Amino acid sequence: MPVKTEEMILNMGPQHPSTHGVLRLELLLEGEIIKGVKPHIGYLHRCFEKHAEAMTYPQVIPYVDRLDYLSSMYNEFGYVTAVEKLLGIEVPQRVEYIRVIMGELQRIASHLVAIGTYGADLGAFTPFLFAFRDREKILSLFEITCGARLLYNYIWIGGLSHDLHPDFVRLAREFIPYFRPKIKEMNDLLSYNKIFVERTANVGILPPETAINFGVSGPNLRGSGLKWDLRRNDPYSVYDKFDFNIPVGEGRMGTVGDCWDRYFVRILEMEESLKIIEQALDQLPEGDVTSAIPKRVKPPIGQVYARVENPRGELGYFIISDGSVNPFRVKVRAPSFISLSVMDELCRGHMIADVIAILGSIDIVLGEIDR
Amino acid sequence: MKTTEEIFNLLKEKFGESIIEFKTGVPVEDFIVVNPFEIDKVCTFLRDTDSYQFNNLMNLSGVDDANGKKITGEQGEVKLEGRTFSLFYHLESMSLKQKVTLAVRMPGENPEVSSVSEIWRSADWHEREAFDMFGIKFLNHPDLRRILMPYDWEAGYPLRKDYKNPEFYQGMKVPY
Amino acid sequence: MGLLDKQFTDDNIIITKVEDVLNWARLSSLWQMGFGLACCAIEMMATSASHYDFDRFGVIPRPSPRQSDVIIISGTVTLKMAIRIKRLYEQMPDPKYVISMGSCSNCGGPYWEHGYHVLKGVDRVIPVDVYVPGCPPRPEALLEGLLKLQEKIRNESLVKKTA
Amino acid sequence: MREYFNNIWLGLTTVFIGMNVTFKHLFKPAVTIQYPDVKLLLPERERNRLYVNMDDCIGCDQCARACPVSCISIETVKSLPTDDLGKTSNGKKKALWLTKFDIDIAKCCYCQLCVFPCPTECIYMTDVFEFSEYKRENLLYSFVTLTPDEIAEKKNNFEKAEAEKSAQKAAAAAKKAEEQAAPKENKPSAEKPEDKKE
Repeated sequence: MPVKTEEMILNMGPQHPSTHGVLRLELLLEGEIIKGVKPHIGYLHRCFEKHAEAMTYPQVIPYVDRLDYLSSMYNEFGYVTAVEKLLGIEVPQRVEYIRVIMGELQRIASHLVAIGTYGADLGAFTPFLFAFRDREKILSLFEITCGARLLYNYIWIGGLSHDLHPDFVRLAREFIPYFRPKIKEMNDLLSYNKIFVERTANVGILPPETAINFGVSGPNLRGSGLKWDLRRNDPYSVYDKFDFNIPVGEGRMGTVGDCWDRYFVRILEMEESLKIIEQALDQLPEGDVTSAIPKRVKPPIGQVYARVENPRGELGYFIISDGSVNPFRVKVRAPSFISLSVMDELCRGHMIADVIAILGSIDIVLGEIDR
Repeated sequence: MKTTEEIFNLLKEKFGESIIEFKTGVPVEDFIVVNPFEIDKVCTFLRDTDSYQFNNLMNLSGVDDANGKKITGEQGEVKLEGRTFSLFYHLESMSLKQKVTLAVRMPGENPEVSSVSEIWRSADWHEREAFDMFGIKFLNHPDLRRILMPYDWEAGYPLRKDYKNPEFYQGMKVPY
Repeated sequence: MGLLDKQFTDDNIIITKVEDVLNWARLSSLWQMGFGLACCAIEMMATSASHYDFDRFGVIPRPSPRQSDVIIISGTVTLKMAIRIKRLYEQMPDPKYVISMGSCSNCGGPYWEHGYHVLKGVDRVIPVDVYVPGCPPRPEALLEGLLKLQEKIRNESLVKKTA
Repeated sequence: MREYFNNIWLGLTTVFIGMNVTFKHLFKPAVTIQYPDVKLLLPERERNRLYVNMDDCIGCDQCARACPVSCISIETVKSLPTDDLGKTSNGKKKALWLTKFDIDIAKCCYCQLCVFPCPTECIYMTDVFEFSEYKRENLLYSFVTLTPDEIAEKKNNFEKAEAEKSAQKAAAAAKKAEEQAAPKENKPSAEKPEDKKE
């Protein structure tokens, strides 16, 4: 006769060290097995969309930074792409290249946090320290460019707030050979560690069809083995001029689409980002970065949906303009918002301890989920 | 790859009255306006037909059109008459690389629309958010609760243009 | 003991010495509640990571409020979260300290004007000892805030309650 | 059985590889900045506490309008033609007494949007970041150089001048009304310019 256990509801969060912020998960348990997960979000709902309606277009940028605070540069990139599409302006080539360099540096920084905290969630504290040490290097690059460490307000509509610092190109070139061996170091420390692999391989498998139906994008989708990257499939900015691979999950440690695959795609993506930065630095044209900034941003009546490949996936901005200086409506399609909704599907049938492994592997940022 | 206009004509043939109009001329994006109670059928068709294959719902956003006429009642209460809410559906076919935007218009008093969360699971949370922010009701939605605001928030739907913030929430002063 | 019965109404040599030792012990091992809210939490993590190393000041993140002495409110406090923060604060054992890190928790920050769901300042629900300005504050600024808090603890007295 | 031992072997070797990485770091210099003793040299574009050089401020209100969080509040009083306010460092003539220039640093989001529109470059971000406070009121920075008495005096002066002007205007209007009584002629242009008050 099989042993019957009672069903139990367990609350995880909103204060929990490994929920990556203020997220509450309501776990429906049967013994140790998870029968269902109900995420409760909104603990960081900062009313971005209401603010955007009250601000002028350039004033929205500081708020855009605070959505996904781990990849502020890329959020700005997405927002200005949308507004420029609405305005119909062309930006100088140099601006595009600098945006790409900044975006890719931001991608590395963001993935470093994702990897570091993922290690810390699963009990390996050293990778966290290593990741933050390298991230600090990238932040210092941003700091000399625009003066801020985390929230930049650097990419403006039609241009950039500052030109590159005279030292930037040299320091960025120094960063690439510095960082390459660190990826290998991270692999030695964490990726191939048997304990880590045991915790992550064959856990939280996300089949590609489910992923598409749920709208999951970015590294989480590529971890499921689907070669889908907006930088390649729907190119924006100058991404069509670079040569890079799109890493996908191959199921090297278990099944395709498990936590380890999602994690490892991020490691491989850092390598690709380095390649892009290298090429962009080589091709960096001269020019003025502030020449195309409009004096007064007043788009015509209309609407636009523009999307970019954020470190977390497809970041879309839906902007409606009523012809005034304030946006009528800004809706953010946040990649983490969608990734989190798949938690229930991923966790079912696993153990409680796996919830943390799964949550860490989809790499959410609550600021973006709650907006 | 089909343009929005071609898709509109084909849909018009298939669904007739449910496809209301084709909006073009607005900068950047064209869209098709669909009857709110038929949107689920149109979407199922768009997803499952081989020549469309819209397998990805990129975005679903509610909009307060802010087009109502202000009418002041006897007790001085302000009512908006004739206002509408809209929903925009941005669909994408990852295999055929085509995109289309659908829209629905709902009356302001009782905004109701068929849910598409059965078709794309990603719509589930988007719809909950639209309900939370605008009070748009999605028929046949499996779990229509507030998502971002607290469950006991009574002051209404914050992204409506005529929203007024309450003075206190659970004993905490809300305004600065 | 006379101390508890409030027999010592004024500072004297024994009390001041005991005070010094207690305060020194208290300020050199402020265990922080490992609890991040928003953007500032990332800078808080950076502070505890290798470059700035919070451990040098005896600050160790503890996951439980019942083991911690100081709570760093690092980020925007929303109305939904404020209730939980109050509860967490009440769970902490005395003496407890609060550092409000960043504009958002100081007074609502960028969200003070239209933020219908943002608590305008965490001091509306719990008492704050040190306000660290910045959006987000640099890790050094947080360290400086901590030094300020240590300064405050150093001047605390057993007899006269300051906090 | 074979897999079991293989797992043990893998566990041991991979942990050993990881340990090797950390062991090597024993001999590398630490990256930690000993903060209160050693301070980083901050880059020149550093964005921290706002500072206003009041000698150069002309009270044009552009920074307050650019601020997304409305943390700057400026009030000005028109100067009398007899007052001499001096010039800014780039040669602009000042015409307004600044009676209030408050920045609520607690609200500030350090976005630098206020810095760019300033015509005299008098508002800028410094590299001072160590300004924690025990009380939030202390984070409200006031940059006004005038004393409260002086502010009252300037306001008084302005009101007096205004009163004089309005008296003149009333007299003129009365005169005009008289004139109007005879021939019907109206000149609305005379009333407008004085009404605007900042």
